[in-house]
Amino acid sequence: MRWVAFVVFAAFLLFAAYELHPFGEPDDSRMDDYIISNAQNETAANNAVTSVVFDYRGYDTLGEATVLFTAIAGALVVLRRVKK
Amino acid sequence: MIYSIPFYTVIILILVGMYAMIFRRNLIKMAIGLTIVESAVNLFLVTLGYREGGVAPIYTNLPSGIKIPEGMVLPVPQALTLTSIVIGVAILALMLSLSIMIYRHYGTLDSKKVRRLKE
Amino acid sequence: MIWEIIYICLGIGIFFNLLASIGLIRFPDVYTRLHAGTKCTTFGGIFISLAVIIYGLWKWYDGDDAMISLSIHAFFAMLAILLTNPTGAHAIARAAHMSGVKPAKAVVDELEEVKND
Amino acid sequence: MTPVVRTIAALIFPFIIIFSFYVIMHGHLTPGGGFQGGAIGASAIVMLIVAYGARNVKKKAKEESLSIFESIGGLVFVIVGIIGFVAASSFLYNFLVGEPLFGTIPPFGSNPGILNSGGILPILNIAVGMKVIGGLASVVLVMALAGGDEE
Amino acid sequence: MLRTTGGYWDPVLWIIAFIVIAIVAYIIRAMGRGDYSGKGEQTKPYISGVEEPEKEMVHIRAGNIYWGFMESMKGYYSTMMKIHTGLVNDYISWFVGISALLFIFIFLVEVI
Amino acid sequence: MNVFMIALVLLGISVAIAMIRVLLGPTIPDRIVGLDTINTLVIAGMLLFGAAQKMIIYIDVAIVYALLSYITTLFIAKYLQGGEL
Amino acid sequence: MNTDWLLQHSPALIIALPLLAAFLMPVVDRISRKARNVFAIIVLIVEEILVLFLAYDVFGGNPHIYTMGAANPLTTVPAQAAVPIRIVLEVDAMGIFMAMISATVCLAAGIYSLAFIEEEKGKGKYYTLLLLILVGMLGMELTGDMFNLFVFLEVLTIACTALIAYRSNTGDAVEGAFKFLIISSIAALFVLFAIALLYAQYDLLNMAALASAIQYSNLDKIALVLLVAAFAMKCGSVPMHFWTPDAYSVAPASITAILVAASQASLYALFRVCFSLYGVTLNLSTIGGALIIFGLLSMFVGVTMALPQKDIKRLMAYHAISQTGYMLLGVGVGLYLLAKPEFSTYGIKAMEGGIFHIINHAMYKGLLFLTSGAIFYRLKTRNLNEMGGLGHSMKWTAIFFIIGALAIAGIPPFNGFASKLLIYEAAYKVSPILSIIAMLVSILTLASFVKVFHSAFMGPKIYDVEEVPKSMLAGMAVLTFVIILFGLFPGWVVGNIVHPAAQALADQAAYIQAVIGG
Amino acid sequence: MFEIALILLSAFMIASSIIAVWFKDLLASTIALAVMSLILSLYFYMLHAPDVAIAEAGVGACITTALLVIAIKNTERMEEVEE
Amino acid sequence: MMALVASTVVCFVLWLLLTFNGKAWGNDEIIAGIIFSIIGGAITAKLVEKDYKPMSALRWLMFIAYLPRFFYEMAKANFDVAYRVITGKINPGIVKLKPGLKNNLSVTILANSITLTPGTLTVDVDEEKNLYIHWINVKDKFFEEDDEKCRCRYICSTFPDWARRLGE
Repeated sequence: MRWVAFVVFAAFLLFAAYELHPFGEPDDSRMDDYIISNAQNETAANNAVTSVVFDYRGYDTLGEATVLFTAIAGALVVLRRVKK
Repeated sequence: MIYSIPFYTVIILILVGMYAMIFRRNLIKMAIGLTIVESAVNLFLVTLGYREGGVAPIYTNLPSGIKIPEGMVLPVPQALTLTSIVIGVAILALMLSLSIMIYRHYGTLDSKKVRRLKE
Repeated sequence: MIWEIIYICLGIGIFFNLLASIGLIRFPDVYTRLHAGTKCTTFGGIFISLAVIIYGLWKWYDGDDAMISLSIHAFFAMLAILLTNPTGAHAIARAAHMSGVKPAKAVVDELEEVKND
Repeated sequence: MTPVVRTIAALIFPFIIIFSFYVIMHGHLTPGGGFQGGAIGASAIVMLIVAYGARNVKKKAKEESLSIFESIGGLVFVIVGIIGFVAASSFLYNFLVGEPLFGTIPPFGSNPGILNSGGILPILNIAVGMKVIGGLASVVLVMALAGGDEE
Repeated sequence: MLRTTGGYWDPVLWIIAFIVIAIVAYIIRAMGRGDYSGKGEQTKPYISGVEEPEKEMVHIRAGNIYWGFMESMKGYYSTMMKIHTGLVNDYISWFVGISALLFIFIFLVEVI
Repeated sequence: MNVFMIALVLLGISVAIAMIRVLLGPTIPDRIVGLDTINTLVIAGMLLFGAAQKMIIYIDVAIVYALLSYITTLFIAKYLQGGEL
Repeated sequence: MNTDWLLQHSPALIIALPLLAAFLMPVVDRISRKARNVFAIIVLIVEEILVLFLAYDVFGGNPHIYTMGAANPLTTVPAQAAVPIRIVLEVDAMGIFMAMISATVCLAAGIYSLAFIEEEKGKGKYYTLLLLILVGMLGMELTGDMFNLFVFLEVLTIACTALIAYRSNTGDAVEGAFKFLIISSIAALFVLFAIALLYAQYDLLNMAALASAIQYSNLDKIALVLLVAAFAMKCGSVPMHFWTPDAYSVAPASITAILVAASQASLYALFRVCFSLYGVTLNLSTIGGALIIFGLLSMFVGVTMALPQKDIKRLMAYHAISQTGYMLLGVGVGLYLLAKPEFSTYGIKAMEGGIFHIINHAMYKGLLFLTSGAIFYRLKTRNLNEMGGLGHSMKWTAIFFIIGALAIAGIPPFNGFASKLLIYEAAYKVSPILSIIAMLVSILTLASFVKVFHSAFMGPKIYDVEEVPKSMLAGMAVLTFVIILFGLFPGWVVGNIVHPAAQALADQAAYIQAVIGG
Repeated sequence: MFEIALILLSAFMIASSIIAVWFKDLLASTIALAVMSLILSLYFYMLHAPDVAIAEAGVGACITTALLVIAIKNTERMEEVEE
Repeated sequence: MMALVASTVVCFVLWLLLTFNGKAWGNDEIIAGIIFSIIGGAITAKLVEKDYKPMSALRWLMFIAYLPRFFYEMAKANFDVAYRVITGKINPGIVKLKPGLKNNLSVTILANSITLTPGTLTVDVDEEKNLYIHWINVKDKFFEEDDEKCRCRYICSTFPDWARRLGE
């Protein structure tokens, strides 16, 4: 039973890969083209990836930092020594 | 030239990871499976952003003759991947500390024996 | 001329790296494999870095200022390989011996004798 | 570990640390940034843990102080974000572009890179770098100490 | 007042009705005999001469409540208990299975 | 074709052979030897790719690997030799 | 510091404030215990006030848009670009409605934990993680960006995991946390995969822009299936509900109350994906049918599994599944009927029922979990067989429990009845069987709560215990107050709060207009 | 050449991930996972994503392995044989 | 204090090398370099055991003189390995060596040199700084020799002397 589900799942995921655009030729790149062309002016940074990480999508990075903070607080909570 | 081999690679990696998580009963093996799926999704994001003949979108000391923006790969998927990698590490750390605690309480890592909670 | 030097460096590097891999397959136990895996990859890695360094220096000499940076960074990579590889090999060999892997076909094992005493 | 490993660890420790600072600080010019540099810096401490033993490292760097260090990184990030809308227009607004500190706008296209550019990006890089160094190092330290007997 | 598609629902009206009924009930209760004290023989339990069990035994424990219901639906519950294995792997395989079903569902609807 | 890329593909074959050792290695140290070899080969590959694309900034990645791959080896070695971390 | 300025920036501030507090908490924790407690409660109260303040404006009819890091936060699309580039926070009636639930439940749980969580090593971390859960929920509910949704989903997941495992000296807690973590991270990874599929086709991450661009190709269908399956698993719908009782039963009671709100945040994400992202371009009745089936299964299996339980919190957890079924049924019926224009008023009513049920459920299920925590606080057991006669000594707890139990069973005049009534009537339009099953489930719910009440509170006095401390009672009282308020004025609540939320969810065009057009 | 390299790398990644799942010895799995992470990093590098490659290098080469080895150290090394 | 200054200087030199891009450094790079070198130096001085002395210029010169010799041995080692890989002739064993070195740095140099030179690999170092060496081609003559110096010569030619000069 598990195998049937797994195979069907696999088949559909492979179908997804088949349906995707050819490798190396994105269908559409409006957002990224804008970022590549304007990153230097708007954020004064040479590295477009960093300007995306910290400026255009800085909020995500804040979330990411929060994830790390949370996980570490969690690990400290889980591994703390509690009296039985 | 290669039509979409990286995409198929990604799917196969996801399936391998899912296999580990469904059919393997060791908790750390499941964490390894999760890491594999995570890596596969990261690879998927980066392959989506690749553009034929593009270079990294970094302007420092570029070799001459690069067209902007067609000659550069897409930056957004790379940023998403970075975020995703951090999240993967965070989850792995938490999961492994939980499995250490499970081992301490149950004396085993077999998920068939780690089921005091059922029904 | 410079291309030829780069070719030679690359050739030596590739040859020794391949040799390392073949050695890994052919040798009978961990310690002998470490001989192949450490010496040859370090040597091959150094030659490949040298090829890159020479290439960078040449381009720098040709007038591309920033290419010196390629050489310096490749040099750092080479230095790191040179420092860490033998130490890693030492750590593996020690761990292998302590976890009880015996050298195959060994004629003498003085460390084992010390441990047994 | 043996003295050989320890000596090599001590030799390349400053190298890793300074390389991590380089990656953090040049995040807006070369590949890298806060997270990558932080991971490298945390790796340096992890290397000390494996070479010298977790207990010896803990004597010099407590995990509580590491997590305070991490909190400070997070605080800097949020405060920079809040300054964005208190002083300028919106949350996380890049208010330093055009200012003397970190504000130089580089020429369009290929250029050798100016460290003094990027607006708030270098500050955020440093904040995230602090956070990641503190966080990853403390989590490895705590997990390495978890197996030990009760103190 | 909450308007639904078919009518409306007003808790205030309901409360007023509740209060009226309560008053009526109280009135009916007040019409009973006033001298009933509730301390006679009839209030004590009489289990065919057997001693009254201890107070803590009287309390029906949770495991026994709805025993009959469970007994009558035994087939259903045994299947359900079989599904709830508590095995993490099963949890994930359910996810995979449901996604597979949904895949088939959503693509078949297109075909039909 | 760029000579550096050809060298890269040859290195790939070398990696393939080293992976057989990771797969077969009867003991853990054998596998680590394979890992160590692949590490060095990948560093060399990164250097070659950076040179092939003339991207100066790419070489940083190789340095990172050269510095950090050592730690993995140390960790597993430490586990094998026993004692607490 | 005028009101307009605060109002304009409040979407960002709502998330930044608890985040700042969470980062400050390790520092404040060093000062003293009292300072830490006061700090946490003050932050939660200020948060609640901010959310209500923003909600007042949003329910007044103007959804808020906030672009992170833009020169003008109100312009989402830069001048030269055709699509939104930056992350956009989109606060419409539905989002702020969920935010109200989260803030209220967190406030109640925060007050309750003052006495409930024993003073041990790690209470500072407890409050940190509680604030981070709040951040995660609010982030999921207020964001207008797919990837941001994923990030906050992960924040929520990890914070919840850490708190489920808070009592790590028992094996059960760690086991439940592990199951929760592994399930959630699988779900989150497939959400990310689906986001990547959407990104591959349209090069967009903004929900509104995606909604206007989506074409319902095969890849979109696959992404939809993955999103629906993942979020349905996260909210505990039936064939994938197994983690719910495991996680709910072992967490500290205050966290369980928050976990209910957390799985509703996933439910919100599910609705967002179905309505705002895919919207009318897809055959709505298809996925609506799937939601109805999920809902029915959840209702029935949840309640029948709850009946034989002996662990009080497991029982309540199964009820949480069954109530989630009501919400899925209500919104699924809405989705199904909205696709048929002649039934659209019924569709809206059904959605109102489902959405009203969300807030009701969060309140009374939170209250019930808090009362079970109170019992646990005194007896140190969760086993119903070992309880009895608590009504003699814990009078307030018993009263709160009765209110919660009557509300969950849909007894008038409490709020559960109002929302269930809306669902019954609208479900009748699809098929009478749906209504009948829903009512049956309601009766079974009452039955099982009678069981709990009887075995815990009734009977002779067995244990000599006292009433729980005042702060715990205060936490319960907050939720009870809301329940009674909603029970007495359902018309006002539905008209002013729930209807705008349902409308905001159903009206995809207005959503797109608000983000891109404005 | 680029395509051949990518195909080789894909094959390596799949092979090492299968190895990682297949081994009963968790330490060997960890090593295979480290190999996979290494190849993944090279893959990112060749897809012109050096930022991601550095992150994957820093995380995969050091932190992931360290965490896994510590976890194995605190639990047990061998996966239990299925009966 | 000495350790702080030394590690700061090392860090600063490394920073300068890393940031060099063909032109002179700008002021910003120098200032950032100084700040981060001090931080890095402080961390290094705090965390790392200070059992190695800051090397003097003479040692560096000697190190440079040592390199060609070392490189020659390394090349020889590789051809040796190549020979053994192809023919498969091995006669391995682990032998003990007493080079009589005193501090860790010299032992490290010796051990790493031995690992990279023909046919030998350091396996262990004990407390008295004796080396245990895996030798791929054990010669019987080695055991007949009594003098430690001569025994060393069989395995690692003059490296112990170099190590002593460089490290002590």
